[in-house]
Amino acid sequence: MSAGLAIDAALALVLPVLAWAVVATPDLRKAIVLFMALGLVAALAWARLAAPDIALVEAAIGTGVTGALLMSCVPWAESLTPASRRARADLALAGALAVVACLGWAIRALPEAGPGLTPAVLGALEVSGVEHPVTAVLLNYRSYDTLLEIVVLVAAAIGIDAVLPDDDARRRLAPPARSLVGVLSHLLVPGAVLVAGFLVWKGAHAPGGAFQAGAVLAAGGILLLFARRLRPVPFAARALRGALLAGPLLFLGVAVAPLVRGGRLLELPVAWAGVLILAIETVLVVTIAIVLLMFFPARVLASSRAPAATVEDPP
Amino acid sequence: MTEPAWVAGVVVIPLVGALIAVLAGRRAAPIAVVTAVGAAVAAAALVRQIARDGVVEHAVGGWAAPLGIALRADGLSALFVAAVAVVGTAAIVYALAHPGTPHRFHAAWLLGWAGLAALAVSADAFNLYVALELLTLAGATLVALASEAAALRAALRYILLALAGSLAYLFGVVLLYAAHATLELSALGAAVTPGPVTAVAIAAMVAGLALKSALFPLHGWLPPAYAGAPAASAVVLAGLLGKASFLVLVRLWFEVVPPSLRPDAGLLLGVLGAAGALWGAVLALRQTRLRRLLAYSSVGQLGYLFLVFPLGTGPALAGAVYLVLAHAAAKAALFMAAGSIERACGSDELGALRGLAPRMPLTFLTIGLAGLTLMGLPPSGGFVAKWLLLGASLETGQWWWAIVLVVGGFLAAAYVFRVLRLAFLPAAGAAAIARAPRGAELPALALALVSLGLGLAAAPPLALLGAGP
Amino acid sequence: MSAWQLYALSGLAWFGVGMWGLFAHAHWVRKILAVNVAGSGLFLVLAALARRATTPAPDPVPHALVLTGIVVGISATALALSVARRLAEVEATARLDEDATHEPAAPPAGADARAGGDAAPPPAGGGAPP
Amino acid sequence: MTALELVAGALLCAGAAFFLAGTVGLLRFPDVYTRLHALTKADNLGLGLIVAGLALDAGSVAEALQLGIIWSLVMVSSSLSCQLVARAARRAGVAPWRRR
Amino acid sequence: MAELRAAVALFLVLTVLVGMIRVARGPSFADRMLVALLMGTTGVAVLVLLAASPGAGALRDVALVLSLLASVTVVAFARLAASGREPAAGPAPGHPDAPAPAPAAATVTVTATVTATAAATDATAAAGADAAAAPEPPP
Repeated sequence: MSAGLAIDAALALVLPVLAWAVVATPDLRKAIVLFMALGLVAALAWARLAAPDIALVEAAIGTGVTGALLMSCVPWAESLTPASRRARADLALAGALAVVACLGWAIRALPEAGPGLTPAVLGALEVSGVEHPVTAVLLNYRSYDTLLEIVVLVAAAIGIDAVLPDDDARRRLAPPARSLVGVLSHLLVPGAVLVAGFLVWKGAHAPGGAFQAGAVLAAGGILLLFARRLRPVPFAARALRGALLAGPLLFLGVAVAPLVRGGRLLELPVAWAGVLILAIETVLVVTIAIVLLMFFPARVLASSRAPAATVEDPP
Repeated sequence: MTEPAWVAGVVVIPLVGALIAVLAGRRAAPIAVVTAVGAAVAAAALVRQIARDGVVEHAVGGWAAPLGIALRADGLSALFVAAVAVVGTAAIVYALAHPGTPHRFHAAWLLGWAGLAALAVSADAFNLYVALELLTLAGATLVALASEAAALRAALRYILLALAGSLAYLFGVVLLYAAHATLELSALGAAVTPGPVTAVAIAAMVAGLALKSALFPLHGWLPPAYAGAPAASAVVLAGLLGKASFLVLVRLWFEVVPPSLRPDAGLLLGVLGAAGALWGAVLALRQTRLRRLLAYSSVGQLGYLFLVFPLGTGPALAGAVYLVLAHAAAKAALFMAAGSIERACGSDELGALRGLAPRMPLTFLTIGLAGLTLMGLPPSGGFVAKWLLLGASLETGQWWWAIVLVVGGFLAAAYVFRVLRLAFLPAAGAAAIARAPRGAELPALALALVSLGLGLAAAPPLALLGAGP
Repeated sequence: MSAWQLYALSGLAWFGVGMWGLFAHAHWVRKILAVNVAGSGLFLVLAALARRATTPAPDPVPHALVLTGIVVGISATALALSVARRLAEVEATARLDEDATHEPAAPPAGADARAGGDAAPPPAGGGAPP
Repeated sequence: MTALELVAGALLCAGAAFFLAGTVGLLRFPDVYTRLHALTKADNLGLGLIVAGLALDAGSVAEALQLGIIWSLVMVSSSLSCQLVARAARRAGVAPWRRR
Repeated sequence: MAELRAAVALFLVLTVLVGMIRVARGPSFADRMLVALLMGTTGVAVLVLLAASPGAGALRDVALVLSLLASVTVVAFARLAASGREPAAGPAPGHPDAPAPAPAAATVTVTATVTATAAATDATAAAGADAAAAPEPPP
């Protein structure tokens, strides 16, 4: 397996160098592209570390949402006055090196082989309602973490709406027009919807689940947003907020139901565990997709280039 | 019928309320009031249950500790949840009465409320990380509701430093999990053995939480955030959200940190706390704006809380927790008063306070009563807390902390009286001021009286903390 | 030097670079990018430590923790970028108000006229525009 | 090494060669537009060959079909991306290279 | 066969790293975006190669997702980030055949772009954004 170890060595060496390149380049545009590269090399590292779930989320959220989110920063980033205090690069360097040295010393001192919680997870797998251990941990053993995490997403949605309200930006959106991105969205968006459904269904017995599916659906939505086929998320519309909150409210309903009968919070009945998890995941996909789409409010799209009506031919 | 699981109810009720408040959009106010009442009832029931049964455990999802997440409510969490309920309800009433509050305040604050409740009752290290992140986002949104550049910059600095703190805390959790394959706090406490992994993990977690709770010298982000935020946001930020990281640190310190590590690390935290207490008070004296004065006062009061680490458990812990409760009520009342003053005369410059007392009697009565807790004068709750801390420092022979407490008390008296003196001077010109709405002044007075009541009726809460006289 | 230690130390270096970037730069967007980078580095360390498990498949619990961490990270990053964008808008409007007050004489034609026709700068005082 | 594996191996190597061509083109070509050709055409074909090589000894037909889907999606997105980047460069004023 | 797959995967990872030079040298933002394209295609290839080994079938789904979403960043680049004019347009200045640099008329200052978005004027702003962004044809 020397080639395998060589790949590991190459990836392990490149990651910190790429990270340093992302952080050190003064030009934001170069930093964004390097950040995308870092995301992809990280996906390969997750693949080598036998963590397909994380590779899937890294690919879905990294290339799908984070890239577009950072691109939306380019137009206004330069005009932002820097933080007041002058940057203390040397002090930060000394501090970072000290922190890394201590943490490295601790990691080296960790015992070589630890079984971790694998036996416990696999032991209780058949009553968890799903076959894939990571989904069992996410939506049954530690589902309280996932519930709070969905609330964190809703908190981000409220914050973005509070900071970048729609008010009049919605009127300044360019009207839909035939464009290259329109063609692209025609071809890719149906695929994205299919893959999202596939990922949710697959989550029960193989890597997949609500987050990956939500991110893929959101990426399809982003394509439609830029192709002017889809209007930006109208957070003011109650129906939209209802769709956004359906996921968390259903999750809370399932969580509270056992309390009424004297059971414990989020205690899924064994017979219904699989069905309940699938139902929660399916509704959560909508919530996650809506929140990820809210990262591109009307203001961001109003400043984007209107689709060119005609193809400019060079002189 | 068995007692309903109040330890879960305390978290679920604000969560449901927050989500429905988001759904309600502009008409979130009535939802917020109903949720506040429901959560207050749940908090009262939890306090009663803890007083009767002692510690209450709740394995979420029915899974035992290493696999599932354990909720645990003891005296500390019950009292903090009760404080969140009292100050939170008053904040919502104040927000309704204070016309300048944006309508999104209610949803953001209810999410923060749920985060605080989740944090108070959780006994799982990673779950605490997610609760802290929820508080970071809710707090940043509360600051960013004001659309001035200064508030937005403060919100950005708040998010970034909170994220850095959370990552440091998470690194400690990762190391502890890698070494002991469990995330449950008491199990970690039992399994932890002094060694490089434990030392570095604890150092990372303590540093992260110290940054998040604005311990000196990492307090730079706090004053602009509290001064820039809208009035109602500043109330809940200063009163409650600022204390969350300290509570996690206390739980970590007394449940996970091995006793052999506590003396020297405790000394470091004590020294930084003492420096913060004095530095905060000195800077508060030199501020020209009321809200920044109160923000630096918060940095100072937090310094006293950190004295619990060198002083150890028993009365010192009860004193620190009591100071958290008393300070929550008092500082929230002071920020409400500051908001009313700002509303009345357009700016919170101390100069504008001249001769204001006769025209805003209730507000300055509130400032006086709440000031008692800051100064630690009897009969306020602050006095009881500082008395316990003083007793502990003398008992354990570390008399120098007592000096810090006394000097700090004098400095606090200095900046409180500075405000009151200005208000009672004869007014230079009869500046026309808009009457602060009565509804905004009553919750402030109520909270000031609560901080006073904590001093008078100290026995039951202290019994709950297991340090009753 | 087994594979997991390789990745663990690589993730640690990545985390260190991110933390350095956060405190070394003065520009807001670069700080947000640096925090994101640091978070990813920490998750690589967590996944690498999970790979130590003696069982054939790595330990699933850290994988779930990393998934939760990535979603929390992207939420915080998106909020931070939105606040930064709003700050850029508020600062740009403030800068324009200064320009507008400095040459009130002949209304400059072209872009300034359109800029001059701006809505009034966001109302002062605590409330965000309703 | 059965004949099938030999062919598959050859396809993989050919694919790798095309990827190499794409990267060399990316570095050596004078301007954006020619580099785009190197990237979207050569790499695409390289991926096609690798997918073909893997499909030959794929475990099941479904696996081979999935590989085919992946390749067709990459073809769609890279051809249209090529257009988008070229037009964006054109608008940003990147002048095409001309031999003097 | 497994050894060959791993070798080709390693080779592709190396080509990606070599491709990074374009990010450093590439004069215009579009040049740097090329690396994102390179990333997408090569990433899918490496993932598909790694997926062929036993027990790693899930990586094919990662490749599927990556192939689907690779173009989202490029679309975002075209729509959002490409409006700024390039300072030194054209091939690398050092290249012998580099034409005289196009007139560096920075027509669109970033401040104007931001105020265009913040401006609450009606439809004119959309037209305004177009007028401001349309470049004059290079010589």
